[in-house]
Amino acid sequence: MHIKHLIPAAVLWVIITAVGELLVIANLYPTVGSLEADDFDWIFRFLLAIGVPVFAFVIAAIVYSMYAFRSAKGDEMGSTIRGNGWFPRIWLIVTGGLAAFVMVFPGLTGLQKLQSDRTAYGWGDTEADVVIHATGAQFNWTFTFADGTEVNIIKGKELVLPVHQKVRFNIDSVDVVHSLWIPAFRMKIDAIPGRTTYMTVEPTVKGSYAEDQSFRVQCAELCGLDHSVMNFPIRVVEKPEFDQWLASLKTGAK
Amino acid sequence: MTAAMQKGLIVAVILAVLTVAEYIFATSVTQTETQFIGLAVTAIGKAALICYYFMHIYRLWRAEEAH
Amino acid sequence: MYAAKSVSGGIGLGLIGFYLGLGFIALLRWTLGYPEPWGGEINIIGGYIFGLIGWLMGVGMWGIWGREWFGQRTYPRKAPGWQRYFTFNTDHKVIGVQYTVTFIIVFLLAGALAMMMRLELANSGMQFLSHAQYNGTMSLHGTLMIAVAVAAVIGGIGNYAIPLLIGAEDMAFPRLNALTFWLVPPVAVALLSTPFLGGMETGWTAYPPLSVTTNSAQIMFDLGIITFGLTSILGGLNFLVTIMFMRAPGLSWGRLPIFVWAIFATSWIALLYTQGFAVALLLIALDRVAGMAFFNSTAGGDPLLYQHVFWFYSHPAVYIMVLPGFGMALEIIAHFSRKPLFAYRYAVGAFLGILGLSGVVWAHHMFTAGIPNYLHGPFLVATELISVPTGLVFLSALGTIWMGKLWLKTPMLFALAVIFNFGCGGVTGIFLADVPTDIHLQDTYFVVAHFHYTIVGGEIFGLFAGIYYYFPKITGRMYNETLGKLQFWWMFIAFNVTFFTMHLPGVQGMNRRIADYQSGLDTVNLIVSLSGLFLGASFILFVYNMINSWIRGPLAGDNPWQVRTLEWQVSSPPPLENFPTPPVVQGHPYDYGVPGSVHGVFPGQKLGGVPVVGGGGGQ
Amino acid sequence: MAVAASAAHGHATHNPVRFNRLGLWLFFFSESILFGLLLTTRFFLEGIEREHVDQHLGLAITIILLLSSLTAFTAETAIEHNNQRVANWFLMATIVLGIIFAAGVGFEWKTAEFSRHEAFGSVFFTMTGIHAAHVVSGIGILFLVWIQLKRGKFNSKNHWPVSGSVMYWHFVDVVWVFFYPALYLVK
Repeated sequence: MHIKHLIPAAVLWVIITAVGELLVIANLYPTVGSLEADDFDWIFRFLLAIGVPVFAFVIAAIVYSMYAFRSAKGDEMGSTIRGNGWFPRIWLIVTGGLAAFVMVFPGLTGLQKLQSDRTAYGWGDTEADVVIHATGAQFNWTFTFADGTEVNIIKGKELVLPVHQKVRFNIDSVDVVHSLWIPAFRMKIDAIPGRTTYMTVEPTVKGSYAEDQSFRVQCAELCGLDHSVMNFPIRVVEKPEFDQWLASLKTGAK
Repeated sequence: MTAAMQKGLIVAVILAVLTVAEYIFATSVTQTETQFIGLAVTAIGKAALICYYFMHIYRLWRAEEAH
Repeated sequence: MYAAKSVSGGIGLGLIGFYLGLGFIALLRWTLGYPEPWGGEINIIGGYIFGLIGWLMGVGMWGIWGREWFGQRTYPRKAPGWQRYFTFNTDHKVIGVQYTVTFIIVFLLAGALAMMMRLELANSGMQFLSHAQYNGTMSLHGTLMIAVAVAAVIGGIGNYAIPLLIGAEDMAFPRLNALTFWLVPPVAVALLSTPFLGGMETGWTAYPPLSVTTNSAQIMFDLGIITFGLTSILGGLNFLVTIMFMRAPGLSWGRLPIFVWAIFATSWIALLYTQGFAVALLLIALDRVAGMAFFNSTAGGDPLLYQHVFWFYSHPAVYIMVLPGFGMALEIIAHFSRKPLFAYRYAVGAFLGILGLSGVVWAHHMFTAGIPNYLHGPFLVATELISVPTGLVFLSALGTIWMGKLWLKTPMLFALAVIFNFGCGGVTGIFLADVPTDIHLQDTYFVVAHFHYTIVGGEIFGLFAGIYYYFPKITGRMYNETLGKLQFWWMFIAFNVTFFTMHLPGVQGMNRRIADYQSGLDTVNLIVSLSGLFLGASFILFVYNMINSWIRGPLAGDNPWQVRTLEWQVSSPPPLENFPTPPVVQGHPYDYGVPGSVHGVFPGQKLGGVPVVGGGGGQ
Repeated sequence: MAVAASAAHGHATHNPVRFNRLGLWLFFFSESILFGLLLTTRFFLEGIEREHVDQHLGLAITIILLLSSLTAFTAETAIEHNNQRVANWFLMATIVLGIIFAAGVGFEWKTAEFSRHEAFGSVFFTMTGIHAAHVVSGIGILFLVWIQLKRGKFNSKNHWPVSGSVMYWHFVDVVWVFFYPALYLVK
């Protein structure tokens, strides 16, 4: 009796899953600007590939039941299965297994990769080629390089980063909580008054805000009046060009 | 003075002794972890005494009241 | 005019109390030698507290309750007809209707704010709101909607249905119940006053230090929400005592309707965790008013303290919102499938499991907030664990409709939509629970889409299911089925187009709570805005259908859905103390199609010498 | 179905005192989260450190609050045994001891060596302040009950208001059992 319904419902499930999995293939993402962005896109697609059949199962069960088990009058009785037998246990094992799998595989393993220091506050390696101190304030960012060169909305007007170099941002804030987010790099961490957070990224492609809006530092934590325009353009260039830019900024200051 | 009142008095004396012991313990022990754990355990013990003897928590699962 | 007396008394005494409090604090400050005793938020706090007390006393609490504390006789006001909805009434059915109608109004108001936001966001650049106005609109929308989501189902449908479902004559503490409702209007006044004080800047999360340095709208938000927390706690307490002690004879825990279980679990969460929000906002108020240093990092405070305390409440609050929605959906699905609720014990276990886990997952809202790295792992694991009990709710719902006889009336459609929407919200939750993806998605429109799927999709759809389901019981009249179904499909399609599309700008780099965004996101935002406005329009149909049917709808009869539970065995609307003769429960509420099964009987009641047997459901 | 006058049917199993007692305990559970979070705040910000406080004053007010719990207990026991005279005196003693405790906290505030504009001061004043607010409300409730007790409203059969307010008083004492070591003794 179940079989008669199980097969068409399963077919429906497969069809909806197949359509849904198109989302996995589709390119929904902004420019892949860093190694971390590569990881993010991959994990996002992986979770999408797992999530789509789950949601498709719910859709298929509801849609099929609404079609096959509908009743126009209200006085017909359904079957009297109570579901206290083996099926809930199987369900528990399957959902539990799925949860445990997702927990371990992209979750904890991904976390392992992101955190090199268990007691610090931040993402990525603690060692880096370029170290930048980023300070959030209402409503602008200031970036200070290791040699003391400052970049902000008046001076420099854009943040230039070297490609294929590890860049570490040490982040804090002078007033309220901000969040330093670079969509092209898929990385973000809050800027909090009183403690220094950090994130290390490695840009992999050249690009600039003028051509691609995902190359920007964006404040992602509501920080007051002009929160939505608290962003800062980024340009990723080759290392020699970066050195040149940094030097020019220095001479410009003198 | 009834037996119930006597019981309350005894509990209060125990609590007072514990409080003074707590005070002496805290001012004499210098190792902070030991001190913290000792204080926490004493506090939980005192709270349990008050909940049971003064606040009659057992009456929650006793259907009818005993006067 | 009882209603006019109540309302004008409340407003009058409230205003008097407000100015009294204002002056009292000013006097106090003056005698203590402070400069400018008038200015300052401390005066507002004093005024609010005195005004609140004045309002409650004026609205009828003094005569019905207060006199008793001073050893005097009380004078209950027994208002007739429609007027009882405007007085301090202790009947749970009246309070349920008061809650439902109030929160539908708040919902529509907050929805109108959302329409304003979508108009502003239809295109990049600033349209017609300033940055400050946008922040105020967005914060107010969030706060009001959170209030609706926390209280509408449990306060409205829960108050109306729980005593009926368990065969009790009222709630355990009827006067406390009335108090919880009459605390709500001052909350609305406090929150709606914020635009006149400069508008909130902080969103409903109110993160310090911004919430400490921002304008005085914040203090009204604090006061309003602390009051609201009080109603939530007292309401939860009342439900717990009612469900534990007032079940009809024979209604064992194993026979409890699933909606009652959902409210039971929700009430525990509301009772225990709501204090977290109160503490968080209290600390903010103290930082603002008394210059304390909880969140001032230069004086030894820590802004992250707030986030921990706040999310310690606000994550469990998510379950205060969705569990009643789940309960309502499962209840309706079982009745309208004409089939026993599939895996009843597992569904109960799911609610209790969520209750148990709700308190240990809060820091997943703070994955990118700069918490120490060793906290991420445990909270990731705990968060993923929640998907297991949630999965059992799906098991129960899907198992129930399988091989049933689905009677696809409007409540059933809404109940199925709860399961559908939460399916999407649950799956997108995994992306946010896994730290590697959450780093990018945190604070983007992906999160906005996710929580609208879970809360609007899971709870507001459940609220509508409940309203349509109980409409004939509450009013005695039937709503217009065609309009109901039309509204369902309209709302369902518009909702899904709006919020499914909204995931996309999130992934592509649109952060939330912004008045303006990058021009590259124009197209997708226009789609979201248009369909959002379309969604907003669907509620006009709902309001029309409800008002029209309440006045002119055909009589519904006692049990139009042919349902077995106790509330449908009495007249529509039910009499004052619900059951003319007390019911006795003899079987499971969902045993549809089981030969010879009954749920409740009314032994004391004789019609022609034969005991009337309730719950023949469908015969 | 006719709307029968239903006051008569009543539910025999409903015992209002039992309802009230459970409700009050649930309220205590909720309140313990409030106080628990304040304690957490204290340890989150300050670890197990503290600044200098007046130890003798702390011990003195702790003993006074404990003593008031004993008098409250005695008053409740007395009214359970229908002894209104003893209940009256001991309830009054409780109120007086409560006022002394509140005054002690006020004195502590006045003489404190730290300011509220720094973290330990914030924690100290908030915790003692919230607790003192509960003490003051407890005094108010006990006072209302005491007035009615003097008028002879309560006896061994009907004494819930006494029991309930005394339970509340004990709860305030339980909170202090945790606050005292956290604020005064921990170092």
